[in-house]
Amino acid sequence: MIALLTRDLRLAIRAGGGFGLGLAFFLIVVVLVPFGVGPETGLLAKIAPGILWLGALLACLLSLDRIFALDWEDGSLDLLATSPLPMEGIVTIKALAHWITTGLPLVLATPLFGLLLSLPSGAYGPMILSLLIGTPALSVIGTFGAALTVGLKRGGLLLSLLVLPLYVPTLIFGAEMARRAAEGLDGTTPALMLAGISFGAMALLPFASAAVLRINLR
Amino acid sequence: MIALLTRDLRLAIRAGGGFGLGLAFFLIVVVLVPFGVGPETGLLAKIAPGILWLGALLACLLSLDRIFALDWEDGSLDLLATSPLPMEGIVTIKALAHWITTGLPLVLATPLFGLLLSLPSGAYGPMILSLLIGTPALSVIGTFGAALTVGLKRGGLLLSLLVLPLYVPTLIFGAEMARRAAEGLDGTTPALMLAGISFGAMALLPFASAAVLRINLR
Amino acid sequence: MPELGKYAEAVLSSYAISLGLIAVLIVASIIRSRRVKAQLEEVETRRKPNGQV
Amino acid sequence: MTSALALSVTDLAVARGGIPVLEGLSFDIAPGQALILRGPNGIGKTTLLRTVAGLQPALKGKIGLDREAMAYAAHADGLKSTLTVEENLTFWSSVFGTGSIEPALEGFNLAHLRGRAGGSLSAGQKRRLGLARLLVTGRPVWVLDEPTVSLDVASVALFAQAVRGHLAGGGMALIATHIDLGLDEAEILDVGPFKAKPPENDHFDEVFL
Amino acid sequence: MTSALALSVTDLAVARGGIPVLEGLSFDIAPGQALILRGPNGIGKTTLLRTVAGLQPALKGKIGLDREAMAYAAHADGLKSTLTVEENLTFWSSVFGTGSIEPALEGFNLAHLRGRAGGSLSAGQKRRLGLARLLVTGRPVWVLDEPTVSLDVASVALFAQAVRGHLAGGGMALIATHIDLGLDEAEILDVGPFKAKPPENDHFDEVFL
Amino acid sequence: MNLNALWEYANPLKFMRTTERVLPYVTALAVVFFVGGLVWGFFFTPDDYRQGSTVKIFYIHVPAAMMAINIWAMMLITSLVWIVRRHHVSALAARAAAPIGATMTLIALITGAIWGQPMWGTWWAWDPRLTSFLILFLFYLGYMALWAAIENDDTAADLTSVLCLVGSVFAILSRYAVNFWNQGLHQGASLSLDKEENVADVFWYPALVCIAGFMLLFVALVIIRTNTEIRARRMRALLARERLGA
Ligand code: HEM
Ligand SMILES: Nc1ncnc2c1ncn2[C@@H]1O[C@H](COP(=O)(O)OP(=O)(O)OP(=O)(O)O)[C@@H](O)[C@H]1O
Ligand SMILES: Nc1ncnc2c1ncn2[C@@H]1O[C@H](COP(=O)(O)OP(=O)(O)OP(=O)(O)O)[C@@H](O)[C@H]1O
Ligand SMILES: [Mg+2]
Ligand SMILES: [Mg+2]
Repeated sequence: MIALLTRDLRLAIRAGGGFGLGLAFFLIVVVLVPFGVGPETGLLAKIAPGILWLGALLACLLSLDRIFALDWEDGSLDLLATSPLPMEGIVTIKALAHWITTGLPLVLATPLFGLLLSLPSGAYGPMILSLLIGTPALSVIGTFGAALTVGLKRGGLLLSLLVLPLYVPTLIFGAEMARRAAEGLDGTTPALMLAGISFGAMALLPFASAAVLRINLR
Repeated sequence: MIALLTRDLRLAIRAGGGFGLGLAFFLIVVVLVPFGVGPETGLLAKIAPGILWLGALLACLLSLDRIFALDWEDGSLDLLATSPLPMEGIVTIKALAHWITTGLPLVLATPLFGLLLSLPSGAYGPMILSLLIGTPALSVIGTFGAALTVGLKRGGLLLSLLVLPLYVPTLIFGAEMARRAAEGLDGTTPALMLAGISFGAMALLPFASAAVLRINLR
Repeated sequence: MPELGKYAEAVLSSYAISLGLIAVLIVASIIRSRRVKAQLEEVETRRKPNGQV
Repeated sequence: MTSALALSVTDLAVARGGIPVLEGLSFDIAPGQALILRGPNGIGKTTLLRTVAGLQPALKGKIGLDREAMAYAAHADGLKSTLTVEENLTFWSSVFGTGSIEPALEGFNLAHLRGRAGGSLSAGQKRRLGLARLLVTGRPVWVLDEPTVSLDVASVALFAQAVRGHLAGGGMALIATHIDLGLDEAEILDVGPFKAKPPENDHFDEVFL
Repeated sequence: MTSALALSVTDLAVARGGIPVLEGLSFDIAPGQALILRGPNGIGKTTLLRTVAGLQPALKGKIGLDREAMAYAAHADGLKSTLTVEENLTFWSSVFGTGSIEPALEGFNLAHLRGRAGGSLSAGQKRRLGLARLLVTGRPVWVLDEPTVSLDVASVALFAQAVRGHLAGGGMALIATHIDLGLDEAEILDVGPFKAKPPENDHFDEVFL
Repeated sequence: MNLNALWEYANPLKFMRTTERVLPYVTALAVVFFVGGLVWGFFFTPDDYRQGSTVKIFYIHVPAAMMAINIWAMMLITSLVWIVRRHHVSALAARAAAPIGATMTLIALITGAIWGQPMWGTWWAWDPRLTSFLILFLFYLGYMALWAAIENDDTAADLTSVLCLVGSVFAILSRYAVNFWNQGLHQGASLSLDKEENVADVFWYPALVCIAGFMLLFVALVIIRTNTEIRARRMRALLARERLGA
């Protein structure tokens, strides 16, 4: 299992900066928003928590199809499936590797990007916390979607279509938690809900992903 | 050339609804924005032109790596390169196929999505016009980026990183044209600039893409 | 025809669109049903000249 | 690495894309024995091997050993082009929990390539690496689909030697091929006669097979 | 389809990944003639063929005909798995502006598979489709990299027959292979002796080669 | 009837024979209720004092909205049956129902939007109920796209069933999330037991007939479509065999 994790991380780094690219995409979304909506600070501050969450979500989404597709194409997935590793373990490790290469860097970079969007100063803590709780859910749900579409050649957009409705609750509670903080309100309820979703997804979805992957490898 | 176009369109359709999926992604971005920034109509109306443009841009972006990657992987691109078709023709056709499967449906769907974001009623015409002029530029520029990254395994995010800065001028003038219209101002200047960028890109970039592709195939 | 007042447009268009969509669904279902039935029949008889389901 | 059990397959039927392709297959492979499958293109050798390796369910029949005993190798070698030869092998050896990769590197003459990235190997070198993976699985049954594709004569000999070594250790091998492997002691099974016949009276219920 | 010109290659040096692999190669192929390349794995056959086909530049030397004359076929067949056999071939025939695809379908025994999706073919069937593509290119020089991989004996014979037909029409063929193609009349060139020697005094300028 | 006897109908042939026997009656009933309800609602009900003639949209909007949810529930059940008992008819019925469900969701959305224009002064508002319907529509789209994208029928059935299952959980979660996120303009449930909340009887009786009409229409359509799917499935299998056998 550890071997799989280190291999995946090593591959992500070798494939031209696995860590950097998710971040870069996040950065670019954040940068493009002012070009799109205009540069007024007040307006930007208002939409900042939402845009940061959206950017994180899209950056995650874009890297989802790497989770299994490469291993599928070169036959590694067949070989892994016949290996002694349990399928549940494989999908969990894959989700973890995705989170480490995508979710974690986003969380760490949020303070910087908040600056670009004039995020109110009190909101940094809750913003980061919400991403820290929420991004693991994004990775786990995304792994499920990737497992569903693994056999389909370039199922990238189908993957987005399947995964995005599944992302809705996470996005709502995450952005709500950050927004409430930005407006100085109490954000305990959305925080609890977000944590609930995140832990629920982490506990249950790997079984679904493993089942789906087994079917796809048949 | 026609054969290549029909083949690409056919592949897009067979690959599980090539037309529908770009649209679906656009729809989903548009749907997620309110979840992120909150449901107030006034706020949404203000950022609507920008978000629509951003959504179109991201939907284009996501489908860019399909332009050459599949043909590269299965060796078709090598074979096409040795075929009697000129490389400039190949990249132009590829860009055209991308626009037909992605840009055009987005343009057609904009009225609907404008509704979801409470786009002011006077802005529909200019919004659609701006996308109609601008999306071909997105496809042509994207084809250039795809040609640049074709050799790299899963260069998806690298592609985004390279292409997004190139998209900035198109985005700025396109969104500006739509935003001015939404605020009842005159939008001729950005419209002219947008048209200039678009035609310039269509006229010149295919040569760059063809050159880059030739180098990548070496 | 009942008097619909100032909302005539809204009411009539929602009826028209809804019934239209339902009609499209029904027609599409029936056409596909017929076509598939015919195709299956053809394949079935081709495989078994003596014919039985 | 040795296994006292033999691989016995009885009355197996396999399907691809929902359609039966081979049926009524029975064979036994005792420890130390190899069986070579032959048959024309498209008869269903790949399908059979995937079924035996546990990658797809059998339509009917029984496979004596379960998938935990099988090491499968096909055209797709599961090779990462950005990892070096050594890293590729080390990964598989730690997944399978076996020891050193040196014997595998030696056995397939890869030692001088150990630091090279997988993607920069020639077709035959890639193949050798794919086969070297078998040595680090430590599994008793090798299930191989056209293993010597792209190999030159010297490498085919290395392969034959590796198989012999595996058999000598009590292993088994099931190999589909169109060309000569230089394994004269192996038994040969032509799967041609086992081609699935179209069912005579296909009752409507069976349709979904 | 015929070309009066012969393919003559003089003093060719080819490189892969920036490193010279073969050098000093010269050979001529007259119309109606085939040349078979042999050599151990990793010697540089694939690199040579890609250079001759015009997919990568030569390091040194001259290739008599330009890439417009070449039809290249390698492991990657350029096959679309969602298109049918017929659609795949028709596409290439219209790209190359040649006529009917029927002879190609017949020549490689694909007629009964014409409506099947490319992705559902067996390894050998895919290969046959990849080779059938050569017949619709109408190009005089076939440049083939291990063309009979995965083919059964009958299909290898079909292939030999197709090559003979091509040669009889004045075509040429340059084929790299490790196994016997049944083309006894073809000349054979072992590229082993042409392995590039490490440059003796590596002057600073030459390092960038 | 013995419960086990019910599984008999999972046999495709038996299912087709039985359903095709009852289909004419169902269709006739569906036409009667559907047309009857709509005609009653459209021609023979008064205008609401507040909403004017727009109440007439109610007779389409509410049944469509209810069917949109019920059809998803039915797909969930048939998917579960497929996962547990692997009866092909069950999976195919779910596949057949999805486009109907999507159409119903679309109708609810469109009529709602048209209704919203005079009522709330806007075509679209991010009201929780509207929003959760939009998400439901996305689920339908994803579900159908997944079916369409996979070649092997059994694999497709397996995968879409799991998607339906996981999707249902997330749809419910979204529902709560959306409610939390925005309080909304839309009115509450009409079938609540609290009499005060309910719509006046004059409007309610024809609406009940309409709901019955929509349900019967769905049953008729699902029968037709399921049988089509069964035949198409058999045809694909036969053709594939033919290619192989010949
Ligand atoms: C896209 C927009 C809309 C959607 C998706 C939608 C959805 C629904 C749903 C699901 C129901 C059934 C509730 C139930 O019986 O439990 C319903 C009922 C109803 N809707 Fe809408 N609605 C939309 C817009 C509107 C608008 C704009 C109005 C106008 C004011 C409206 C008025 C009603 C009424 C009067 C009912 C029935 C009474 C009730 O259930 O309380 N809806 N709608
Ligand atoms: N999805 C599908 N639908 C119908 N037939 C299929 C499908 N997939 C594969 N087949 C057919 O199943 C048969 C068995 O294929 P398989 O790959 O097992 O053959 P093989 O014996 O390995 O051939 P080769 O020697 O060419 O590798 C082939 O005739 C193939 O065309
Ligand atoms: N990027 C690279 N860097 C260094 N060496 C490379 C690189 N790419 C390929 N090589 C080496 O170049 C040599 C020539 O490879 P090529 O594929 O041409 O061999 P080949 O004769 O076709 O072998 P085979 O019979 O195995 O197909 C090989 O030794 C290979 O390892
Ligand atoms: Mg095979
Ligand atoms: Mg080679």
